[in-house]
Amino acid sequence: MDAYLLKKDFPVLDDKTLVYLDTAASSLKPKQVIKKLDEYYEKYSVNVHRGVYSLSYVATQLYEESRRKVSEFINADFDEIIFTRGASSALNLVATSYGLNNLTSEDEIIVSELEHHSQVLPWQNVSNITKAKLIYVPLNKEGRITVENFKKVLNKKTKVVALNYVSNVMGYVSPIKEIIRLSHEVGAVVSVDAAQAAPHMRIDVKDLDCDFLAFSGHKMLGPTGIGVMFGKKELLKDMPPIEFGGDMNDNVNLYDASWKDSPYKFETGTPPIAGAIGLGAAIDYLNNLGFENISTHEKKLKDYAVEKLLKIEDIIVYNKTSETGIITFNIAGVHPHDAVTFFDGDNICMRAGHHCAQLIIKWLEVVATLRVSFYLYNTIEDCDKFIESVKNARDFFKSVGF
Amino acid sequence: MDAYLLKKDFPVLDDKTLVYLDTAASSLKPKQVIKKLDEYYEKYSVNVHRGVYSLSYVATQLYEESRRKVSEFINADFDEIIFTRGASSALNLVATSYGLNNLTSEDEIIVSELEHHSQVLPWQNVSNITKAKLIYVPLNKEGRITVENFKKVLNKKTKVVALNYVSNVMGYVSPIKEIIRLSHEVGAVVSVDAAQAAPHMRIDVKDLDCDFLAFSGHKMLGPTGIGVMFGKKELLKDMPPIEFGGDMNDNVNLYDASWKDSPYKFETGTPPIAGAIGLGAAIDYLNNLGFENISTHEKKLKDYAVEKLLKIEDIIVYNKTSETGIITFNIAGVHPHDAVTFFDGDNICMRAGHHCAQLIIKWLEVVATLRVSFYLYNTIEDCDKFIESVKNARDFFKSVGF
Amino acid sequence: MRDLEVLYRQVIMEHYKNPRNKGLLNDSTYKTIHIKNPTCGDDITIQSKIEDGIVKDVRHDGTGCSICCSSASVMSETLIGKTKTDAKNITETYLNMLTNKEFDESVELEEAVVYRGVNKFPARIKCASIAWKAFEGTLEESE
Amino acid sequence: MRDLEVLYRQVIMEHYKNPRNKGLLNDSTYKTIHIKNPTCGDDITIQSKIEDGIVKDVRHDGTGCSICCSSASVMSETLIGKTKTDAKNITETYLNMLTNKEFDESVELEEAVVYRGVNKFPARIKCASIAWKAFEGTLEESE
Ligand SMILES: Cc1ncc(COP(=O)(O)O)c(C=O)c1O
Ligand SMILES: Cc1ncc(COP(=O)(O)O)c(C=O)c1O
Repeated sequence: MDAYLLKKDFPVLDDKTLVYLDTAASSLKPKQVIKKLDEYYEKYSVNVHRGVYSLSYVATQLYEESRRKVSEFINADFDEIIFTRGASSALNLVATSYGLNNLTSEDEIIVSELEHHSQVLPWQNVSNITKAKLIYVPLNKEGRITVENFKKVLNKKTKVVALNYVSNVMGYVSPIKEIIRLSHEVGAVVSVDAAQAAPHMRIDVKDLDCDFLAFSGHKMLGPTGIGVMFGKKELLKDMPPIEFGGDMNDNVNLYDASWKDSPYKFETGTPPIAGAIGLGAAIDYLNNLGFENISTHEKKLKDYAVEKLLKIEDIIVYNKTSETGIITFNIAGVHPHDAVTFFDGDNICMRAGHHCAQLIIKWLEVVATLRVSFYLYNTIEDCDKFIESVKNARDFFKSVGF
Repeated sequence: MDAYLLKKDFPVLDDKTLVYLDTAASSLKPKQVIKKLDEYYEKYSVNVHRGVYSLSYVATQLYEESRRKVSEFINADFDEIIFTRGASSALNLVATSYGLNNLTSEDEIIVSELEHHSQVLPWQNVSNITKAKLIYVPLNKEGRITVENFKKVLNKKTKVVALNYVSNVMGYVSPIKEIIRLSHEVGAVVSVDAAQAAPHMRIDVKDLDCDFLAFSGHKMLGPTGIGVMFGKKELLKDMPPIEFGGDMNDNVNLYDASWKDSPYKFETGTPPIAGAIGLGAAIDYLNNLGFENISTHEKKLKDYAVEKLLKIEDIIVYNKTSETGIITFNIAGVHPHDAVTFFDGDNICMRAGHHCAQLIIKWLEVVATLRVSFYLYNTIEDCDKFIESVKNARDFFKSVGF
Repeated sequence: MRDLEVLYRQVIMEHYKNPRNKGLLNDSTYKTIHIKNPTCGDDITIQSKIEDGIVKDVRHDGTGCSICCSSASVMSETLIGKTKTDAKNITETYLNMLTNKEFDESVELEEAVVYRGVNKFPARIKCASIAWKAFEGTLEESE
Repeated sequence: MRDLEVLYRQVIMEHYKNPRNKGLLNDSTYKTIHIKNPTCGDDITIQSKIEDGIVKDVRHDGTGCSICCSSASVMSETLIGKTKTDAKNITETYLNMLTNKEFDESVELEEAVVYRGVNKFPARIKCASIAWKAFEGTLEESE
């Protein structure tokens, strides 16, 4: 895998001075994906499932072919893949359809302070409504979810475990497979937030044996407006739809109606057709490179950058030991929003704030952090520019009196 | 407005033999919209609202600029526009957030058999859960919703009126403004399904005084995966979000959280950014042409085609008097799915089935119908080809023994 | 329109107009499966009665286009009297033929072979398969 | 980095390090408004006390970047002692200046004029405006 060559696939990087280090928020898109979107809009931009004419048949085939690609991508079955607006929508679907209909005040839901708001807030809502208790896994001193700590909160009352596969702030990989095994022993289902895992590592839902899993297209080279919810067939079968309307129903009468089987039961209305087709193209691109190459590359860049960062005075790195391409840090005494404007001046895109994960920011006892995240199109030169800019930023802010 | 010239804007119509008469299912997309999508993906394909760097600022400006365009498009205020996955999602949002939280078994909801499943099924669900009574406006003998019949079902118990602005099967324009006035007299709120109105006529939510209104991008030259829910500010203020997660919250604590104001309260996660930006471009395109020109053109084609159809033996037209570009019909004795394959052979795209509106199909006492719908890129030649094909189809099916 | 003409002129119209073995029985020795075609609303119910490894009877009812309804009728005629193994084999061969997959040309599909023409109309393949898929379902139920 | 340097070297750092009129009062004669910047989490509360058409006091508290926090401090110094009409006028002028709208250059913005440099950093305009927007809110409340 040659990142210098790959850069050419990403039109945003035609600006050679740009250093894009905000993939954890959204990835850039390769030409191959953009072309696929154009192809849909230029050649067969018609609706799916409904038309009996050829163009509509082609559109439907391509839409469903993407579902097949997604299913193979995570080793699921075809009808276990539900297309949603994004990971947030997918995680809400799990909580609303499964959570609201299966939990009572006797039950417990395990989450963590390491979750993105889109994983923790839907379950906070389920807890508010059903009175099931929300239980937080205590994080270890690095801010990790560990099997040891997980065991402390798991018990017979646990009905749902909702945790991340990879944290979008700390970049840690959770011991999710072991957590799932333990959860199943007490009869709990596990919903995995894989928004930061899907772009970076091979996911195998059969091997993990997870019950639900969610991710977004736009973080893995795909278009905006498309996400995926995986659910085990047996679970989906008994779950009610949460949106009602065209295409998801079977027979409609004045006062009652029946639904199609999964996945269609959960996909009402005209779906994000172009989005799904574009996601299929993104998966092709990733498969072509291979996840082993991608994650090795990211890890190399991250280790390189962390090593250099640690040598700069006044730099605080919060996740030195992380296994993925995310670095969360601060310049001592400088508010991250001040800092990020400096980096922007050097045409380096990075994130400052709470990263939609206020609980871990509070846990870190800071107001906000800076975050960079490396991906397949980043190079050692990007790292060097970044490190140089960090040094200059530190010097600048000290010089003006921070 | 010159439809011959406009055809050049639509790449799908590069196939000169193609006659696209299925706009009511989904419209074709002009180059201008596709270009705008490419521009987002090629120049600033980053996340919105979150980044403090320039690219993200540009993306956010463009995303929010589209919201402004949509608000002006229907004469709403900026913060009354919520982006959704589509009209179906928007109509579900109204029913779930407003309906489930405001209705009781004492209340009544007025709908009609002329509704698309995406308007009637969400309220069937609200009725099932809240036990509010679902009441159907009796249709007149043409299959229309009339003010007279509406008055028969409106009463002090009516809390919600959920009807279409334009029917996707009959093409009738509902007397929605008068219905809204009457509904407000008894204190009911009105949710308007404008999925078939937005592409074809000027909508003015202030003039209509409607409480909610929904439509989709893909039916009005825009991308798939984007829709709009309009709600009056005062109503949105008191409505709870139905999806929880990133970007919609204010302060997040372990066991509680607070929300942003509308519209952000209802838009969790990374939004369909490209979709919203593309919808803005579609609105520019439509504004440029002017709705008066568009609807005059459609009506002309439709009247021309109906007149010719009525002269063909064995053709049954179900909506002769409709005011818009939709014709719903059958060839006597021929199942619409058999017929549509014939038309497909002539490269004419049209729809056969129940059009996600089984109730009106049952009301018509048929198993299914054929439907053609005209739009700005259709011409008299398209009509002629269509009519010719209808004649040939009729002859063919008779000849083989139907 | 040549392809369409070939398709319709043959067996299809005859069985569409005069369906054989139509109408369901209220008989618990029959296995019943109901399938809908989500795309277009075709709706078919198939019943089969297997006794001593022989397909004793096949019944059908429903609404749909000519391809859908006729194929149910043709299927019933083709399969009644066959051994269960043969019936299974014919069904599999027929479905492979429809979807342009490799299929065993030596298997005798009888009149059902005319549906080969449907593969010129990919959007209609489902119409020609749902009756047979439903029959497959009844076989599984009887196991 | 010239633009950034110019911006920070001036008034901003001085007020960021030594904020004037900081800390809220528990006094019902003050109107209080709390605003957050949804983009970046800046969080500021402004109090104002208007008496006899005069801005008697302005208080502020919160967390945020240097631009956000300093601008609250600068604002308090600029507005205390002004008539309500002048304060309103200054606020409007300031906000127009920030967003590159036309503004009345004859209005004396005093130290607040340094925030003109923020318009080189469009993503930070909100940081420089929320304190002033909150002040506007307190004026509306006092009407
Ligand atoms: C009248 C009407 N309402 C609602 C919808 C649903 O729109 P969408 O499929 O874009 O969600 C449609 C389109 O099929 C429609 O015609
Ligand atoms: C860990 C994690 N979960 C969920 C999400 C939500 O994804 P989206 O914004 O695409 O809905 C994100 C992205 O922000 C994330 O990083």
